[in-house]
Amino acid sequence: MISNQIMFILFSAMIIVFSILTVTSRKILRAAVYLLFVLVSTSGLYFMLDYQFLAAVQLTLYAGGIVVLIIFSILLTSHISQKFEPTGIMKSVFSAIASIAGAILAIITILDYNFSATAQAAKEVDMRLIGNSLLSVDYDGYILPFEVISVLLLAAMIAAIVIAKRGGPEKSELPTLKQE
Amino acid sequence: MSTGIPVQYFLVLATIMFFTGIYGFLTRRNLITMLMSVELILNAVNINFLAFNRYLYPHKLEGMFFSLFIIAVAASEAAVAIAIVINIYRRFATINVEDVNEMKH
Amino acid sequence: MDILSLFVLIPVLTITGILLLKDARQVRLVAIFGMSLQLIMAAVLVFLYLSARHSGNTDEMLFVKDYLWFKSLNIHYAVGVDGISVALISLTSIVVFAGLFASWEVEYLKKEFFISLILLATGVFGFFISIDLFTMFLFYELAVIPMYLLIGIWGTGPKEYSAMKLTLMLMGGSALLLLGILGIYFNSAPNGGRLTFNILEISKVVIPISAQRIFFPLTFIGFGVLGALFPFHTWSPDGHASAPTAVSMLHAGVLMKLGGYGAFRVAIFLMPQAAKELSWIFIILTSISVVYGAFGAIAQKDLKYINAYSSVSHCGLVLFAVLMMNKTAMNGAIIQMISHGLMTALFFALIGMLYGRTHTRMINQMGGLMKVIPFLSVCYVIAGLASLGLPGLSGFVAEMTIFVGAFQHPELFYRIVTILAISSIVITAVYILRVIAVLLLGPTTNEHFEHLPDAKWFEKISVVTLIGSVAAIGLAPFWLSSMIGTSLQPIVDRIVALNPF
Amino acid sequence: MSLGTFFIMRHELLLITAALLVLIAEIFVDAGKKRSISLFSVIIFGVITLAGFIPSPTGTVFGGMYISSGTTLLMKNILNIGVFLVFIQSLTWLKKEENSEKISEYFILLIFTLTGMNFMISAGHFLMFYIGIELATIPIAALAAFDRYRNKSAEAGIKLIFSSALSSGILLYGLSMIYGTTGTLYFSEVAKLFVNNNLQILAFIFFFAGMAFKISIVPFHLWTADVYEGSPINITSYLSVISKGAAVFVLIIILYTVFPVIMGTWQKTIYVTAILTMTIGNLFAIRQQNLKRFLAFSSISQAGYILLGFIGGNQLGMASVIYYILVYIFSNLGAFGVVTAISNATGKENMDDYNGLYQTNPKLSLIMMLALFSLAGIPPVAGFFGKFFLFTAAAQKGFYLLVLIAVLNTIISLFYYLLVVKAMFINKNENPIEKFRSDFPTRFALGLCVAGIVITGFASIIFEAIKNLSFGV
Amino acid sequence: MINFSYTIWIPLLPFFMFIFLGLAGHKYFPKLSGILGTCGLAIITVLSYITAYKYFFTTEKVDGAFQKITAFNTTWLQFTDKLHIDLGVLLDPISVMMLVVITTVSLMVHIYSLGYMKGEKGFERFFAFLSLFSFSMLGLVLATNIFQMYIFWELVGVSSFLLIGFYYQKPSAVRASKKAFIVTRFADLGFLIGILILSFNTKTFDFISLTDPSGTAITQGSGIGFLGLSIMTWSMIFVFMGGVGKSAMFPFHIWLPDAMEGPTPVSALIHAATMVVAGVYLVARMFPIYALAAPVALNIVAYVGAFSSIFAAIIACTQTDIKRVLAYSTMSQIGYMMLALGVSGYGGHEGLGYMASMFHLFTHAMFKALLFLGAGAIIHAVHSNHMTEMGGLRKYLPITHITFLIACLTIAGIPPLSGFFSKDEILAAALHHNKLLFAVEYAVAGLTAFYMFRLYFSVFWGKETAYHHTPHEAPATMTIPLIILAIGSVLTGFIPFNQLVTSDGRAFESELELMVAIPSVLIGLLGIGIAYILYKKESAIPDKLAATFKYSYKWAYNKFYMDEVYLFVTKKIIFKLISEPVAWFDRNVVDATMNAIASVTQGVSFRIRGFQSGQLQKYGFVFITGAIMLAILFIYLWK
Repeated sequence: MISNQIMFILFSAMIIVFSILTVTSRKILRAAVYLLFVLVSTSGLYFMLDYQFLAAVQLTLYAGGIVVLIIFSILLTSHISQKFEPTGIMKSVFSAIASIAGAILAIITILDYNFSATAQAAKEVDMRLIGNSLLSVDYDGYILPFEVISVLLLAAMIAAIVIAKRGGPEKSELPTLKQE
Repeated sequence: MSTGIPVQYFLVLATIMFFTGIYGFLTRRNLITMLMSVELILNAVNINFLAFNRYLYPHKLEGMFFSLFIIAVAASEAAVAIAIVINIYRRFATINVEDVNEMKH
Repeated sequence: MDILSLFVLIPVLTITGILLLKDARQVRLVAIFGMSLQLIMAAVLVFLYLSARHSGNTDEMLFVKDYLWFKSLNIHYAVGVDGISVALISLTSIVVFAGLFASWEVEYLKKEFFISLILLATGVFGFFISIDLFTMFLFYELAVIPMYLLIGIWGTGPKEYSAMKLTLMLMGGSALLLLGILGIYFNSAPNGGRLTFNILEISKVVIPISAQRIFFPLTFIGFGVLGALFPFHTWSPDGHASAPTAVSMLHAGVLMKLGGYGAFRVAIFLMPQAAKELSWIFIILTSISVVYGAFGAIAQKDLKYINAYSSVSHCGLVLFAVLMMNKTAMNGAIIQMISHGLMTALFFALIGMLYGRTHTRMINQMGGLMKVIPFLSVCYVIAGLASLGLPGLSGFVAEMTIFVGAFQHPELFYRIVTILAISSIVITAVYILRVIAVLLLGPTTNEHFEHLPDAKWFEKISVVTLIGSVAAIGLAPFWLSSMIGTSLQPIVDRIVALNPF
Repeated sequence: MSLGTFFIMRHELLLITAALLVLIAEIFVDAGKKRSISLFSVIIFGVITLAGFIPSPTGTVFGGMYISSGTTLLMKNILNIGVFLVFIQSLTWLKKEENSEKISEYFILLIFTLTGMNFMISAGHFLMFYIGIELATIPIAALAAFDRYRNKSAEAGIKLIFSSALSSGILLYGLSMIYGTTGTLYFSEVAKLFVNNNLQILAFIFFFAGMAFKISIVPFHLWTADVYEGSPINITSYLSVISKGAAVFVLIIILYTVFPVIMGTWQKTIYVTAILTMTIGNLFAIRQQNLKRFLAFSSISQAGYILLGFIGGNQLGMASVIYYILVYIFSNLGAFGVVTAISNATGKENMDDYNGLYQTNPKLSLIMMLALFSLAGIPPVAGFFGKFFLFTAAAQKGFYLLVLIAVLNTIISLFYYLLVVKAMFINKNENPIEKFRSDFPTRFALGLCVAGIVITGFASIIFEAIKNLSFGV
Repeated sequence: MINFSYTIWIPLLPFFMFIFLGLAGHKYFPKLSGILGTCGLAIITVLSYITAYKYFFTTEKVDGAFQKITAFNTTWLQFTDKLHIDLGVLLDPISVMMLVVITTVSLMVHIYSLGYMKGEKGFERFFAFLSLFSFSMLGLVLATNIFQMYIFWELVGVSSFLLIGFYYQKPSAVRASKKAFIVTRFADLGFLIGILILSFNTKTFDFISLTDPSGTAITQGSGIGFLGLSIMTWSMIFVFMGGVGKSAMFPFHIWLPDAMEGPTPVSALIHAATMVVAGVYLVARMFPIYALAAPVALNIVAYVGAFSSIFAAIIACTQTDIKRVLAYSTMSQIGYMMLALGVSGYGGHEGLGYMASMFHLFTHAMFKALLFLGAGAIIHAVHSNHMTEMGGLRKYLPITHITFLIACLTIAGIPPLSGFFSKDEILAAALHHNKLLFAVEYAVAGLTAFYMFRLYFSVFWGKETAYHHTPHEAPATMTIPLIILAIGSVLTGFIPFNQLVTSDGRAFESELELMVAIPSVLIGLLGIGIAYILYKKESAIPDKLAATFKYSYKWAYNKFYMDEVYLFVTKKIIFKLISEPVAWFDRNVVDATMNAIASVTQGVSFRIRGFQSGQLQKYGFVFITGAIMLAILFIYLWK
């Protein structure tokens, strides 16, 4: 009970703090690392919620895949130690107002709502169930999305290739500075 | 494992994360950090789905599967986005989003 | 094939014919052939109509044909005519015919010019034969839009500005109109049953008064814009001034009549109660149009502006009369439409011909043309006299019918306003005579004008056709008046039945 | 699971097959003959388009994940026609040297996007819907950045992908709340379990924002102009017509079937956004010089008009929306076709360049005029009928004020459409665009568009067929 | 019953002549058209005389009264069941009398013009217009209903316009024609309004039913009131306004002197003998209503007539243009006729004024036409209008001299010439009715004699003027009409009008009232005597007199500045104060509003372009705020 709560508080504190650091840090690589921390903490929450499979996916795909992708791209496009100029003050203020307003709105609305747990028994989430559901063609079966997402992944692959592919008149390999 | 924690806690957490992500999206100048903010947003949504699934509708796995698919979609989206970002870098010699505004008005 | 659809079909075929022509020189021949055929058809229609009436056919509309078009909305392609439409169709054929001859010398993009012109005519013909609000509206917009190109391409002066202004304001009118039509449609079956766009069917029911109060003003203003209702008339001076001759003719002569006809056939016929209730507002506006247009014309120097303001005044009289809602005044309104159509077309034709010779439309730059080009000048005088309501020409018949009718209105307010409107005939005389005096009479001031050629044969055809019609109506108005009057009877009966005075 | 299931899903399956065929062709065709792939793809797609019209059983498969009905088939067929036209129009562009390496990718990605849209339309579950929407968006972002050598193209790509990421984030947040309040994501169940509470309204608004992004409804439209301008022109036409059309279809289906309970709320939402969309779109369009950008804003305002068909929640509304999309496909593709042809021939895309076009290229000018008139809703072309039905649908439910605002907006839109007409027909130009003759595919596509613009309106049978397949709330 | 249906040809023949000459004359027979026109007119003159004879002497009277005979009637334009414009021919004493007057004078003028207009450019046009005028005037007098009268009323107006502006290249002629048309048009507006009010209440246009003394129009018409006067009075005042305009009564007289810019035969025909008396005819036509239902209006007629007559007579004394003198004289004489009508009653001897008015109308037509034609002959001879450039013409123009003298004596009321009889009746009627009016008219009689003989002496006697070309007598085509009219002027006084033309159609007895006749002859002779002293020989007295009464003379010479008032009204008020502001308002307010809508739209469009900043994050910001705002709106504000 208490340990649950302590864990939750720990994870959520990490998530919130690192989230904020991710979006405020002026060093890009550090931001990426903070993001990693957020994602890892989130997977901790998933564990708490008994979704071990998803936690694993989160760790591998998100923390492992996407963050690595991001770091690679950072390396391609930025100097490691490069510091950002601070964001324009007006922009920060307005964005903050918008975000906080949105958050307050959402939180008020959520807290206003009476979530009532259903009486139905929880299913044991094991790999077999996940696999069966994923391949089921019946109600509550996910084979169709599963198939379609494969198309999506293929499309994304081709899309990324299209952009990376040579063709057309290249200006020069080394990018020139943008002309004002 | 999650007993003793009301579902609202998760939701509030997710909401804060979501809007932090939004804040990041709106303020970070670097396209890649903007992408990170998007990941925060998606992550927040995932927490929502899972919390709902666990607390309120545990008899089915819709929320969980949705999160799973979101992760997959996020991955492909990130891939394409990064490809375009790199293209931008080649074109504009910068990935500062504020400089990418040849077209306006 | 029914006879009425031919009125749409012949122009369409003419357009197709022009399109297919390889040789640009034959364009006007084809156009004139087509429109002469149309003129003959109009004569045939008048004959058929009168003989049908003579043989005792008392239907409200004759030659009705009805083809279901959009079943789910109950939209029909429905045509039919009564005496009013027949009269206006004849007017249109005459003006179009004269207009083609007046534009004989158009050379720039000749093919396109004639196509646009005939397209415009198609819209007008279609409008007059339609008895379905949807097709009516379709043809209405179809008639408006070629104006843009006609003025924009072949116009003079600030043509682009004028064309845009004209188009946008007229489309603004049609926007309101669309709303009005939809309102009518959705209230066309207050007692249950199928909604309909058909005017005749709608006229069999009574649109709820609450709906009438909303949609009558919309419809009336919608049509009123085209009928140059104050304060929505300002497209008219600029538009007319910039338009090429034939377009001014068609526009002032025919297109502006769509406004009056629509206001009468749709707004008042279908929603007589609201019309009666709200008529005082529009009576005030229209009488302002009448007097204001006339005063506005006095101060102008450009011939076309003078005529445009004069049209505002005369068309205001049409709407004014329609709103009086009795048979005589309405009869006068229709005759005024025809009369004004003919004589304003005549005016614009003559102005175009003068402009072609003198290259100016400013009256203070001209003078003494009577001596140089007597034919055109005499015609101009005749047009002017028709415009100021000389007996024996059509203007008199129309105005007197309107005034007598309007003065029969039982309420004193309306009669007093009528007297105000009547005073416009003096103002009209002032500006018409001023123009005639400055333009035609007196010594020839400009030596360049000494050797101007008088009318060419095609110009003569154009002008004589119109003058002949003006004089024919002016000398023998009884047949026209009775043809219109018979058709007005059911309309007035309906109005009176719903509005016991 | 049977063969029938496949037949029910034949649109999507055929599309995926076609994409794979193109992929295989790409592998087996020699490097020098890559251009033949485009013809091959177009032919395959033509066949698919025709096959789409074969009558077929409808039904719900995969336990409610996938719903096929007469309406969805109709929508898919309409999209197929549009895509077919886009494909033909892009043939000339693909012949360019710089594109020779990427022909098959172009086709594959577009076909995949279309597949995504089809899944979106047929979705019976929000997961399918979500994946469909992503499949319909992500590849397009890559296509927007297709011209790698152009800065603007890259910019378009980045703007599209990031905007879409943001919008799908918001959409997902909304979906999560729908899930949280109803416990299900199946359309049929959500419809039953939805009640009108605050959280659900919030969820709906967020969901709507995500969809509105796709349709470019104000204030979620800002990406539109930049992306349209920067993208290769055929992608722009695809985005403005197919992408938007699909989103419209999906939104109307979802509003009608999933959210009938909160109809009051979405009517108000649409009321507000429709007015904003029409007005803002028009106000921005007035000033545009670049024709692609111009058409972008025009398409925004068109979206506003389309919303008028939504608002009544009536059968007529859906019919008019579907019909309008069909008309819009022909009209907008007609306009884009002309812009494409001129851009391909001369590289000019500015309105000033069009001055005096009629003198040199009368046919193109006429087609452009016809298309623009159709967009403006001028008779006798189809746009007039389309707009009329939209307004009728809104008026049927008594939204007269909205219709009034809409018709007043059509006047503004007429103004800027006429500006183009003016440029082509009235303005004089010292050196107008030279006379050129387009190649066969361009002419063929334009011919189809013109035929569509003219016939769709007069042939009432088309509208009646659509009406019969539509449904109300 | 005698068949009068042929009378329809009396107006129609000139009409066809007009069409014929107007369309074909110019091209095919410019020279012949004068003869053709004259022949046509001769035919209808004969027809008119036959008609007059048949009407007055062979038609049976019913109940001792001449009947109103509708010889022809056809519906021309149907307004409502009861209101319709008919075109037809109504014969009654006054219309038959007018037929005679018009055809006679017109024929004379036609013949005269053959000589006078010879060689003028537009010779055929002149005759076409004359035919048009004859047609209109005949249609007017023969009208069966008031609307027909209005139609022809307008038509005579336009023929007058065309004929005044005959020399269309002369700016003064153009101005005059314009002025004549507009002024009368303005008056006609009143006529039309009068007709409308009348018809609204009586539901008929028809003269026979309108003027039936026991008809509903008259018996019920005086009931309904508006602003203290009965509706019928209002309508009659408005109708009279038309008459004022056409007959050049004060204050609408200003067009008449200017109208002398037209060719002199035209002045004789239109602006002396026929058209200008249309107002008198109109009042006479509506007389039963005036007398029985609208006495206030009838009083107005009397006072307007009296004032105009003295007003014009005073001005006439100072003018030097002979045609203008004659024009004012016309105005003065018409004032007489109006006054006579105004002081008349209905029926029997009460109707003396009515009879006198008609009588004077008849005689005036003869002698005034004679005066004008004589003036024409003078002008023809000396090529000038101004008395100052004439003198001693009696030697050169003997026939003109004699006929002119006869005319002058006639108008001065010297017995036994016709003017004496008719004027005497008028004075008698005035005396019985209103002493003040009688006094005015008595003074006018003296003034008339004075200014006519001033004219006569200045032109035919007076100083010997050196002429560039020796004046010579006009050709026979011009002198013959003079002689015929002179004979007419002498003889027409003996026509027994009290037997023929009376207010109720019944004859009554009237005798020469010596109490009136002798003083009037005396004052006539006095006027002649003064003129003789002042103008018989060249003398400085007139100038001295003029200098003595400088201001009054100046006012009179400048026609009491009525033209200036007219100019002020047209130029300053209508043009500057109304039209130009209206035009300005239209351009700068109404139109500007429309343009402002457009420019505001464009302005807004320009202002909001910042939204489309090209900044992705700003787009995102708008997106997010948009969504949040919508959510707040629909959750909290507009649920």
